[in-house]
Amino acid sequence: MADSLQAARLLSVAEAIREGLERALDEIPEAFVMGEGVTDPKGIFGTTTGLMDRFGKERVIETPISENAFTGIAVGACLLGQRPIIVHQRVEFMLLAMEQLINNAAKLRYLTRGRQSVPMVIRLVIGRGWGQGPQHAQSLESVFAAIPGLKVAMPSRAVDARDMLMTGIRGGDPLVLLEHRWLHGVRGPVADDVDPDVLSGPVVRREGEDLTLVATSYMVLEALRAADALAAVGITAEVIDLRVLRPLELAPIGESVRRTGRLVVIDTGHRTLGMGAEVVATISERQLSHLKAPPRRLGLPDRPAASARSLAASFYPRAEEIAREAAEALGMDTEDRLHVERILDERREHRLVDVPDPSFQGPF
Amino acid sequence: MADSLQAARLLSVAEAIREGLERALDEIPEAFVMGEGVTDPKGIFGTTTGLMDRFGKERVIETPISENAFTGIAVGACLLGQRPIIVHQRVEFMLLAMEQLINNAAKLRYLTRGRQSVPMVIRLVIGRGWGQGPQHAQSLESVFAAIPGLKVAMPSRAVDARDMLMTGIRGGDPLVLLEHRWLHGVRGPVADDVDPDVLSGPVVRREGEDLTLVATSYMVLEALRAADALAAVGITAEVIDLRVLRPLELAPIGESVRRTGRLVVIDTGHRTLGMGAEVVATISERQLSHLKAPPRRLGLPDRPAASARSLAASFYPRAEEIAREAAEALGMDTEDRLHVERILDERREHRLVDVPDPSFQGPF
Amino acid sequence: MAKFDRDLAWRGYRALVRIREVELAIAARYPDQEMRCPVHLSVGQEGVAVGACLPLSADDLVLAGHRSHAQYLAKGGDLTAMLAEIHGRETGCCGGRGGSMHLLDVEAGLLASIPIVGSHLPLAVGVALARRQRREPGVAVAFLGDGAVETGAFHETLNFAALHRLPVVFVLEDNGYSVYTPLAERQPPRPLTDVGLSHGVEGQSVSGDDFLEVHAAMETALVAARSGAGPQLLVASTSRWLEHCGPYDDDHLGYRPQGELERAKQRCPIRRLGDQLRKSGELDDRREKALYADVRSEIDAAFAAAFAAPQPSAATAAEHVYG
Amino acid sequence: MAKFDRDLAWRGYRALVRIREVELAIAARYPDQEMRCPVHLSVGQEGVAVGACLPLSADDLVLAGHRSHAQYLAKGGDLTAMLAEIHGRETGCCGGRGGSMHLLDVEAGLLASIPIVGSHLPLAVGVALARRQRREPGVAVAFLGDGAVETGAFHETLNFAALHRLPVVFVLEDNGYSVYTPLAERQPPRPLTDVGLSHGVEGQSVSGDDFLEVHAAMETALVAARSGAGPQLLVASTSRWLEHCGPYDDDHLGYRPQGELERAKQRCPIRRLGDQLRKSGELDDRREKALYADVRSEIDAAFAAAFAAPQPSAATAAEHVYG
Ligand SMILES: Cc1ncc(C[n+]2csc(CCOP(=O)(O)OP(=O)(O)O)c2C)c(N)n1
Ligand SMILES: Cc1ncc(C[n+]2csc(CCOP(=O)(O)OP(=O)(O)O)c2C)c(N)n1
Ligand SMILES: [Mg+2]
Ligand SMILES: [Mg+2]
Repeated sequence: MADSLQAARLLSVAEAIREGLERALDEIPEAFVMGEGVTDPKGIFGTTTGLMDRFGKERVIETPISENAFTGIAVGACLLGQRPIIVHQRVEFMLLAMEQLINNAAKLRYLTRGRQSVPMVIRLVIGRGWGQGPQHAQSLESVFAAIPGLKVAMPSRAVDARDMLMTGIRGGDPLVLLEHRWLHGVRGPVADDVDPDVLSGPVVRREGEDLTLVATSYMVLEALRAADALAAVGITAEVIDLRVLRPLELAPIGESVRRTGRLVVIDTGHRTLGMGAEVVATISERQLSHLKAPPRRLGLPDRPAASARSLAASFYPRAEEIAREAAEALGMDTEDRLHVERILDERREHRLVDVPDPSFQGPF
Repeated sequence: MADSLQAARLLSVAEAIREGLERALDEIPEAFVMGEGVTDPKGIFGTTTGLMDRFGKERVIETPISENAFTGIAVGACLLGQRPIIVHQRVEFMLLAMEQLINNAAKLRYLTRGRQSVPMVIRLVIGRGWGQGPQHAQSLESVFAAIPGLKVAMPSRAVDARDMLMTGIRGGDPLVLLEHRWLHGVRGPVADDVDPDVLSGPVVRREGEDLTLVATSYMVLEALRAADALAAVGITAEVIDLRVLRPLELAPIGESVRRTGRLVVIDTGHRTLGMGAEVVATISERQLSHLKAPPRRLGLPDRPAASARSLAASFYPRAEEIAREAAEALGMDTEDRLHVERILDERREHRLVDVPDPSFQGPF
Repeated sequence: MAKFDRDLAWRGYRALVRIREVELAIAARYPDQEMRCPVHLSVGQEGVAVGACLPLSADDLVLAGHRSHAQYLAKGGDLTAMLAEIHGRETGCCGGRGGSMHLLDVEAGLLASIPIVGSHLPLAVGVALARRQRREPGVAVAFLGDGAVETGAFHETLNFAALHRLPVVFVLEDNGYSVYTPLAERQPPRPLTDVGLSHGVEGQSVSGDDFLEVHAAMETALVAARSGAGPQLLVASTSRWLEHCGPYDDDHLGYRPQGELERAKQRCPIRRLGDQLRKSGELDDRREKALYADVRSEIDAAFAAAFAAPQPSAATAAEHVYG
Repeated sequence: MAKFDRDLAWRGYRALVRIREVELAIAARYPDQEMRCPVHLSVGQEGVAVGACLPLSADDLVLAGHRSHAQYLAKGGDLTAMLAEIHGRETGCCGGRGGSMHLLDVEAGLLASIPIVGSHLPLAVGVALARRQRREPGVAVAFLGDGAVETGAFHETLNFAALHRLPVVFVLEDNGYSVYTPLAERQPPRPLTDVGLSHGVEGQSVSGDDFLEVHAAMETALVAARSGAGPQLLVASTSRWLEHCGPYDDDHLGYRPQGELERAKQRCPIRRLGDQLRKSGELDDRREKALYADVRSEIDAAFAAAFAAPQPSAATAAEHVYG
């Protein structure tokens, strides 16, 4: 796998998703794409660009502003063997379709003892920055992950995004794919072959011995930054990308903690009742005796996302806060802490808090 | 408090809720009740009986089957100072109104810096038993509790149900009140005075030194049964009724675990990402050194609720399973375990698994 | 007025009587507490389900709501599998997972019954969309009550179906009530066919007590839907005779105006069609007696088989959550 | 045709010009990246907001969607507070918590702007319900786009409002697009007023480019709503001149038929009313110049004040989650 990635093309997450959609439409006659904006000139952040021209209106379906109905229509199409990929441009729009998702999509397989299934992918985009405000910047992954019968995944890199999409649509279950808006522009190597195990569980993104950092989605990038800085003072942090939130496979995290004895989980969504709660609870149940320090969690605080950028800095955990939690878990001395802080400060290059990188100019 | 309860009337949870509604309508001119069935002859399991006759159609409003709209209409009425109490006869119907709840009700206070508020109560009934099946028996409390800006409470006894309702509607925040269908018929003492602290946090329902059992809603009753049986072998279990799921106040549980060193949390809803995850995670973070044994959780397994009663027994945790977890946490010997099991067996009196007690004859 | 088709009328009559007798048998035995799930009986409303389902071909697929016994049987469902489902048995059409509120049977062409009002309507349109995408014949038929008209799901779905001119027929069973609440307390006064107009869909209004009228209107709707004219709406007036959920008469509760139920029973779809059949010479006392005997012995046997079937084993409880 | 009311026309003209100039100023300055939130500009659509808001009294309350700058100003909102909000300042009408997509100001009578399409419609009906329950005067006015017609929320809400004959006016701004998608690709062909009929509500169709026509229709609707005739629907055709979200022209993307935008600009509500005013002698070059100078200096001052205002302090970030 590592080898094939070496030789691979560099794609942004958005490009990788677009490739996944195109390949799915190509390979699977039952697959179709549906959502508000899938035929737009801007193509859902570039992820659907050109698909309509190639596959036509019957397989790339623009929809009315009817999230509940078209989610249910996708479920209905599954009953005859179709494999829809739908997209809502913000997680919040999906809140209109929770009934279809939770009551129908998640339960029809069980109800029919597997005679029917709902092999659909539901792409949801997590907003952040550029003043999105309270109703356009929620993440809510643990809400989806709380529902048996759904699969829920959050890619942190291009290849996973494509492979989750393609594995999901080839599979037999409804997959909620949460795409972070700040990752769409992030590039990474993408091999030709699809990794069929991408939905099987977490992956170690960086090896380490002193501490285990578990993160999802965009927070994996912040965790890797923190791990980089920690390395400067001789701390090796293992960084695990949780990837699949349901079904949740925590054995690799357990193994890591058995070695490191220290755990910090960083959520993309809210800290309270976030994925970190389940991870920390499970690890505490299973590995209590291996914990050398209390486990720790980071995530969004218990309030809505405000629009003003001056309120964003204290809302989103960054590498700095991750390093600080790590320092607590490790009982690092003051000198080392300051050193790590300085490194992160320098590397941040005065980036603005409400945009992912200087090329991101909004408004979306 | 204990004294006033001694002298109090015995009411069922349904009767207590009805009393709370009547008093709220009486005392608060801005209060009104709205929902499908609030003027029905059966009065939402008896909780709204007679209210329309007394307060008229403008304050007891029957609604079309439009959960999303009337939830939003209630939010809108709050903007002018009204205090609606709405009800959905199953948690599942609320899934149609998640957008209004999560985007509007939970965020308008923050958005307006407190100039506007949404002082409404959303009553949701958790179905169980009598073959309700996959779409009429979900609990989902942790989904609601994951949302900042909401308050979420689950009463386990009549007086709390009434007082949560009345405190909620007098307050300044949207309160999701989850009523378990199997509790509606359960009687308990109800004092005249409303306890204004009922939404402040958990309450110890039985004191003990060997182990802390934390439960919500109907599971509090099962936990108390388990504690009873454990007492027969000399184990004293502290039983804490979590009561308020958001904002979550875990200090009393921390204090208890500091004494007992052992924790079992029993969820009414699913175990994975249930309230137990947050409780166990927080206690592990804060009290790691006090834990004498790994914390444990019980809750519904990761599958839908089937209709057939033969599938119900393995779905809902009972006092038996709670006692078994307690035994594990305590490292109890086989003889004691068998003794506890026997007691529980006897006390269960061959109750059927799909009804709360012999007077419950369904269909609802 | 079309010529009286004796054969069709007889088939309709047989189906009406059979469904009525099944529902009455469920009502009679429900107090035994062996059918341990909520049941929404169709007594009084059979004319709509039978009239709308008899013209269907095997390619046509039905989706229904909480009140779906009549649809299941009219569409050719397996009576024993239905009763077994209501009894929570492994041999039920959902293996006991769903109960009465989730009757569904792919073989019979009842693709879903969903007890969340309005929730099956998008599914039905998804089925119609899939039929078109797969170049398969067949119309999706969605049954709904007058209450479902109040759901946003219905309107969003109708708009989508009309926009894409999908082959779907909405059969609206207007029994005038949602649980205990009459239509006038839930919707402003206007003909229910206006709801179709809102989405550019012309509708037909029929008496659901008149099997032949429903049948004829359904044939018209099916021809239109098959020919690409887009979604069709059939509004059928009908009456529910028993309580909303459960086996009993509940007229004593007083939520209906006095005499309404009695008048409704005068319009009984079975009696109406029976009278026509008698007039035409197709039905006489002997044949009627034979029919009832036949139906009842089938029902008794089905109940016996359902009751005797095994309950689902707890060992299988965790199966089929994921594929 | 009613007599030309010069005073009304002048007030309308002033409001139209002011809103247009504010929006153009936002568009011009947006690339400076000091307004760091999504903005949905109203350029081209001002006729509807101004025509519908000028007849309102202080008791009447407005609720809007994502495109609400024009409504906020037409309803008497505070320009500086609006620009401060878009700049993410503590002095913004939401203290910077909401940004452009959540303009709201209780004093101004804009009770909410909600960027989830259709989500504010139930709120508006809740406001109308509360007015009735509290025996207070005042109508709730809900602005919505042609896209919101596709939401279930709209239909559920209209049904409820019609059932209870609540004092609410729905002002439907039909600009023919939802983002890049034209109406014909989202809804079947039929007049949008038919949507009202579905819920027993008669509607009026007006040209949103004609301030006086909108104003007159709104007065009619308000009289009806106030007199207990129930919800009113106003369908106003209009055109969005700039991109859906953001400051730029996007005609080069080719999602509109060629010439459509140019033709729309010919129907400019400002030019139209200006011509009428000139013909009546109420407007000449001098007065027009003075008006623009006046408006522009107000706008410059407001931008300066908004820019100079403090950003919300991080110390207050956690306030007001609960009461
Ligand atoms: C979304 C939703 N809200 C409420 C209910 C409770 N409920 C079950 S059946 C029913 C009445 C439905 O009325 P109608 O559609 O006319 O069908 P009918 O029962 O008359 O056949 C209601 C309100 C539900 N199942 N789903
Ligand atoms: C429920 C929901 N779905 C999708 C969106 C994304 N969105 C924002 S504005 C818009 C178009 C709305 O069109 P219309 O109602 O006609 O208003 P207009 O923008 O034309 O003024 C869409 C789809 C949203 N905000 N909310
Ligand atoms: Mg009905
Ligand atoms: Mg529009």
